[in-house]
Amino acid sequence: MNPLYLLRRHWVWLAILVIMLAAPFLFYDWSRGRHSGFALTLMSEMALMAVFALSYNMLMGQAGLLSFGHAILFGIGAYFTAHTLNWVKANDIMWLPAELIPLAGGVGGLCCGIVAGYVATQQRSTAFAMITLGLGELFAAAALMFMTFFGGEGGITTNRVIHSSIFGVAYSSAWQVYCLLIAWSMFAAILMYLLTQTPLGRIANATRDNYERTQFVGYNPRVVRYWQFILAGFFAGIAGALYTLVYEIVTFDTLAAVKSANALLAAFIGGGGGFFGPILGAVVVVGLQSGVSLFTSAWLLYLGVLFIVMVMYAPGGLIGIIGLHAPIARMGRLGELMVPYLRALVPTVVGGAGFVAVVELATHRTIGAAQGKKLSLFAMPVDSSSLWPWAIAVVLAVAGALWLRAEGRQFRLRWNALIEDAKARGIGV
Amino acid sequence: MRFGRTIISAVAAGFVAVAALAAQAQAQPTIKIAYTDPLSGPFAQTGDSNLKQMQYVIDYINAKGGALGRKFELVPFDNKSQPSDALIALKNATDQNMPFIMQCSGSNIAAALIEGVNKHNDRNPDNRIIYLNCGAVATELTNEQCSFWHFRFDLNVAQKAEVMVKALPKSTTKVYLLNQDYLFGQSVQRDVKKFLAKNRPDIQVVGDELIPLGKVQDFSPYITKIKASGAQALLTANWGPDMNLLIKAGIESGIDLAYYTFYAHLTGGATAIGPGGEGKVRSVMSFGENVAPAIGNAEAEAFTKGFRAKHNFDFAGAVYRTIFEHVAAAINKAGSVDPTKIAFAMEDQKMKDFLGYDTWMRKDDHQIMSAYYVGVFKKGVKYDAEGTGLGWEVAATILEPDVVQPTTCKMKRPRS
Amino acid sequence: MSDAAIQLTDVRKSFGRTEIIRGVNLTIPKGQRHAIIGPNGAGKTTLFNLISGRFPISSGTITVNGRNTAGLTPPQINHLGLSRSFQVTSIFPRMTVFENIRCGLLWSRGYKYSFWNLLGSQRALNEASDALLERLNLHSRRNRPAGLLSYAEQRALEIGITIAGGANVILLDEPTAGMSHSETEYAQHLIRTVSEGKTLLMVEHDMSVVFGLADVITVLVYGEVIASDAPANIRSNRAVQQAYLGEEAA
Amino acid sequence: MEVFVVSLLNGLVYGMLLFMLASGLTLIFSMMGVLNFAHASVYMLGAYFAYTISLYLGFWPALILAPILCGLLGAAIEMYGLRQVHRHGHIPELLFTFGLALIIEKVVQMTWGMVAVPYRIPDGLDFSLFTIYGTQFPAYRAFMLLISALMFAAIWLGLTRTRIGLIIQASLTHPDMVGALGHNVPRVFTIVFAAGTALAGLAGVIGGNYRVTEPGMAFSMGPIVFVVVVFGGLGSLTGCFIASIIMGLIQTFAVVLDYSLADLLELVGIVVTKATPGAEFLTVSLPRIGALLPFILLVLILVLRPRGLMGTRDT
Repeated sequence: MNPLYLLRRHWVWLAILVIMLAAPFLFYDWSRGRHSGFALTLMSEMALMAVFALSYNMLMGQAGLLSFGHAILFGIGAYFTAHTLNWVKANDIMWLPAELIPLAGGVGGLCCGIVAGYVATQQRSTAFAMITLGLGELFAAAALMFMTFFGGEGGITTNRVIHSSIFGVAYSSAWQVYCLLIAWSMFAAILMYLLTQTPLGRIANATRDNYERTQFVGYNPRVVRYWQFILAGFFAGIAGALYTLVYEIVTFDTLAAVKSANALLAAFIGGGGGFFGPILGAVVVVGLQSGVSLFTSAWLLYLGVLFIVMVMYAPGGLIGIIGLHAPIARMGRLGELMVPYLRALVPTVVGGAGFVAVVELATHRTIGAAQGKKLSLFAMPVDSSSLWPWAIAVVLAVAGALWLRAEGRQFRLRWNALIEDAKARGIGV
Repeated sequence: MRFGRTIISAVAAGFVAVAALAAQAQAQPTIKIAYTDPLSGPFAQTGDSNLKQMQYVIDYINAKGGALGRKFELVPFDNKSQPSDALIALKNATDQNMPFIMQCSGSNIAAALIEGVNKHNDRNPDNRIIYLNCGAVATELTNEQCSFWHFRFDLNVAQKAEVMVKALPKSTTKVYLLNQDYLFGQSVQRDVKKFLAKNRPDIQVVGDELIPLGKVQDFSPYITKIKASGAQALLTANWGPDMNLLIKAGIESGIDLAYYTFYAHLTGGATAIGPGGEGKVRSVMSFGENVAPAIGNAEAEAFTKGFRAKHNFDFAGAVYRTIFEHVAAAINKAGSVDPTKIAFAMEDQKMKDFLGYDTWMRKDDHQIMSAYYVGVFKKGVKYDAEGTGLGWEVAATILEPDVVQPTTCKMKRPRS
Repeated sequence: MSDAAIQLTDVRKSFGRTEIIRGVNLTIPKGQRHAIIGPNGAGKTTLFNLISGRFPISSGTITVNGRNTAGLTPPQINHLGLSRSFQVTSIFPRMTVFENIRCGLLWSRGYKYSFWNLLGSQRALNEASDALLERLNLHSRRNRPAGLLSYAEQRALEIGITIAGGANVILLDEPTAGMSHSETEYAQHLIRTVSEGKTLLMVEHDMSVVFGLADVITVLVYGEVIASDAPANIRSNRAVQQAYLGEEAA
Repeated sequence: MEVFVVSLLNGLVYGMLLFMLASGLTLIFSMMGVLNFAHASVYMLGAYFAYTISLYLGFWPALILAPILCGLLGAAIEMYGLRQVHRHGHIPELLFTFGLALIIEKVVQMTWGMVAVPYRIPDGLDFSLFTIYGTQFPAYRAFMLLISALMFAAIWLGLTRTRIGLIIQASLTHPDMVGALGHNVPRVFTIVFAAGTALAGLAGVIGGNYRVTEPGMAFSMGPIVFVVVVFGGLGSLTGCFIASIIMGLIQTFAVVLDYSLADLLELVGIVVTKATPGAEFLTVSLPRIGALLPFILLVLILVLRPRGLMGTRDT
């Protein structure tokens, strides 16, 4: 195979790799000559969440199984890794290179998948979801109660610097760990991608589409679910291991409901239908949680609004939106959407600014002012107790919304015309 | 086809981020203190009320000149009760070369921060940071896990347990323990028993219960059990709903019981307990607004009154004043904002707190020794709590020498 | 005994108190094309569900290729060499047509639950899938999601999935239901070719299909077999006429 | 005996409170298949609404008005939100309600502050009804029992005696059939959702002052309600009722029965010491895990019987 062909076929992977390697340098502190620890940690979090969300999507997107307890696999993987690291460190074990430590997490997740999966995969659909909810609560509660393995509230602390690296790297700096993380998350993601191309992966799709029919082509859906759960456990465990490497502490929070919810959100916002959706989703969710929360305490509200809007207008997730453009792009007429997009963007910005301003004014009035914060919106200091900012914000929000509605209609006409055209030319939708 | 709106909604999401970016504060030569606690979600209340009080204290300290002529600036980070997010906040703080990070709520997060700070300071000797602990109380943190970079300004579980035991009246002979089933609750359980055996061998522990954290919705069965045991006092370190519901259930059933708590005086407690708790609920606290009038310290009273006037809410954050005064003094003594120098300066630093009581930052384990109080929930106090008409009257004051306990800490200090 | 593909002995099935299948005895020899007809509610589909293991039987025995199916799950019965289609189209709507067919093939090619084989490089498997698509005349739709096919195409796909695994006993539940005349003719042709050399059991309402395809016809009325014979004899069977005309005249 | 009787009463009261919350969710979940994560949030809203209304009009008007407000809100949510999402399937619906829960929580924090509000039991009900073995039984508990019993009766009559009730009942067991019979399914859905949220609101009015009205109250009640609904079985109000009572009683009695697996093993002659492998696990006593029993039961019942206790169809 010639390299050009490989590039054409696998450009997405290459693009992801390049972005992951290059992105930290956007935040590089040239004056001090060091990486931004925050940016590196945030990107590490994105990478490991992407692995976790992909693993989640092995159940949700690919096998149609909604899980509320996926974090138990993640958490157990993380604890396994922490214990392994401590064991390696305590006994100076040299035959286990630092680079292979995440495998311990994978094994942990796998074991947990074998046990928890055996119970959960007895059922499908809502019953499955509810069993995972119950298991999730039980594991989280157990993690607080049993000190020996889970270390209680303080969790298990560990040190990733174990000096058994094949490459002689200490992994003390965030950048070194980030590189290891890139390697492992790429490796895990590619493996998960390949899994979708195997008989098990396809049959998992089949049980998602039509669970009954699968039985009559010779497959036991329960076995399919079980295998899929175990394998998802392996990858969730690896994600957990990466978590341990980044933070060097594992607490019960790693297997609590919030973590499970995050995986669900990432997978859904990114889009469970395609393979790459959850990666995108993880980036967005982590960005919102750790990025936007720096600036406003109302980030949960924004997150809520984002869900509602996404669910109502883009149930296919971000990847779904991109996918909708495929037929138009194939016709080579994507350019024709440029102007409508720009026209829609203006009222979006206006309305969005209004909405954000209203929310921020309100939070500042009720919470922020008392905390002694000075409110400034869009780099302008604003007095939330006077009437004007409110009036402007409300007007912006309402006007933006109305304008957007009108513009949306126009946009839809244009869009539908293009899609019709694509259909007429026989380009699959 | 709702495609237009779809795109737009996605754009809007990105937009929030950008808009918020613009709202970032501008840099000034202040001494920045990162503060991380939950500021959103179900536990946001903790972070919110802490933040208000810290800000009030910082304004006061700054008005008096700050340290080395520089003012303090508080930079809040929301950690959503997640250790990982607290560590991200730590990275953020070190990126901006902030000399301090402060955290109050949750020993899981505190443990993560101690480890995180230790490793960071080890690996980046040119960019160190001090962790000021304003309320994570697990005993381990200044014993097995003690760190040179960690300074705790609240008493630890064992100390609080001893204070609680000392506050038990002579007439009490039967007590019941009920705690949350995790490290914190378990260590309270262990320590209270230890100090009961040591200080009050006459007291019999008639019941000893652990409950899953935040899972119990109805406490009446526990009350029934407590009643059956014949206990006179209930000793609990529960917090949040686990404490509120427990006390409510007890009061409602009308059993004759005294409640000894660690956290009833914190925000939300008074409202939840309500007038039914009159004279029954006691709390081990680092400060109460009625302390100053009780000892006739007008200046301190004015200080707390100022907060009330500003926020129309109670002030409980004397510990923040102690923290910032210690920090300011240490910076002045070190003559620089180099965290290593400040940390050395802070060791064994002795100061009077604003009430005039001694405080001592012990060198051995970086645990503060300060006066502690036991308050009883009563009508007719000078300053009521949360507008309920009832407030915390000082029932006992335990001074600094009496809270000192031995430590197992083997502190590792940096060479420079 | 051993040359019977399917044998039903006094099979009964009740839902609650209602007995739907009341003691059916039926032997279908290997290689036979066998049709079951009967008025609505006669229990034809239920009988299919019993044979294929979708529901457990209340009493009696069913053997498939000589093996008693009692206690076996549908996939296990499938592994005995029996495959079925559904009255209401049952395909994998979000997967492509090609993948639908390939799913039908996987088990019989021994892939089981393997997650170490990449399907893209299984040449024999993919070629077999493509060959079947050609036979089904669906090759032009190869990469479409199956849910977007026309109804007749979905029916053809359904048959394709059913026969893909190479089962030698095939159960088709109203394969031509809802089709136009020309589509029916094509389907009939398709069924004839794919069932060559295999045992075929089908439920069908279109009498032209039934009489065009079947070697033997069984008439089921209210859960009982009232006749089972060659098409010509069925046509002249008095009981059958009564059941049909009696019902339809009324 | 004394402990037994008191525990029985406690368990009943708690079970009935659970039932108040769960009954609305059973309606919504069974009929629409919506895993409504915002249900507990509406419960919280009910409590806050009642608090505000009772400041101006007193408790009794709040008892009527707050559930109505919640019901109207529910109707609006269904008509302008859920209905659009419905066609995308259950996971989007779930996320919709999840987003809603986040928004409601933040709005509550912004409107009423982050601290608990002093929503108190009305003076008329703040007395002890009777004393049993020295423990007072507050009148408000009796009132709660009464309200929830009335609620159960009202739902029951509504479902069996009214036309719309019969349609709803039919759709609980056979959701697909109702549309086929020519009924206006969207409207039935709206009514059910509104009724379900109104019930949650009512539970909030009653539970808010019995417990504590604070922004975290939705978060703490959320999971247990799901457990009750699924345990009871979809489509069965009776199942939901029985499940609520069972959950109430089990948790109550678990507190009283101070036994562990180690005690059980001792009966057969195995003595568990600290050195025994898994001692930490074996010595966990029943009261310690009492509050976790519902989740254990949930997992067990779903594994063995996916339709729940009295469900009419598989979960």
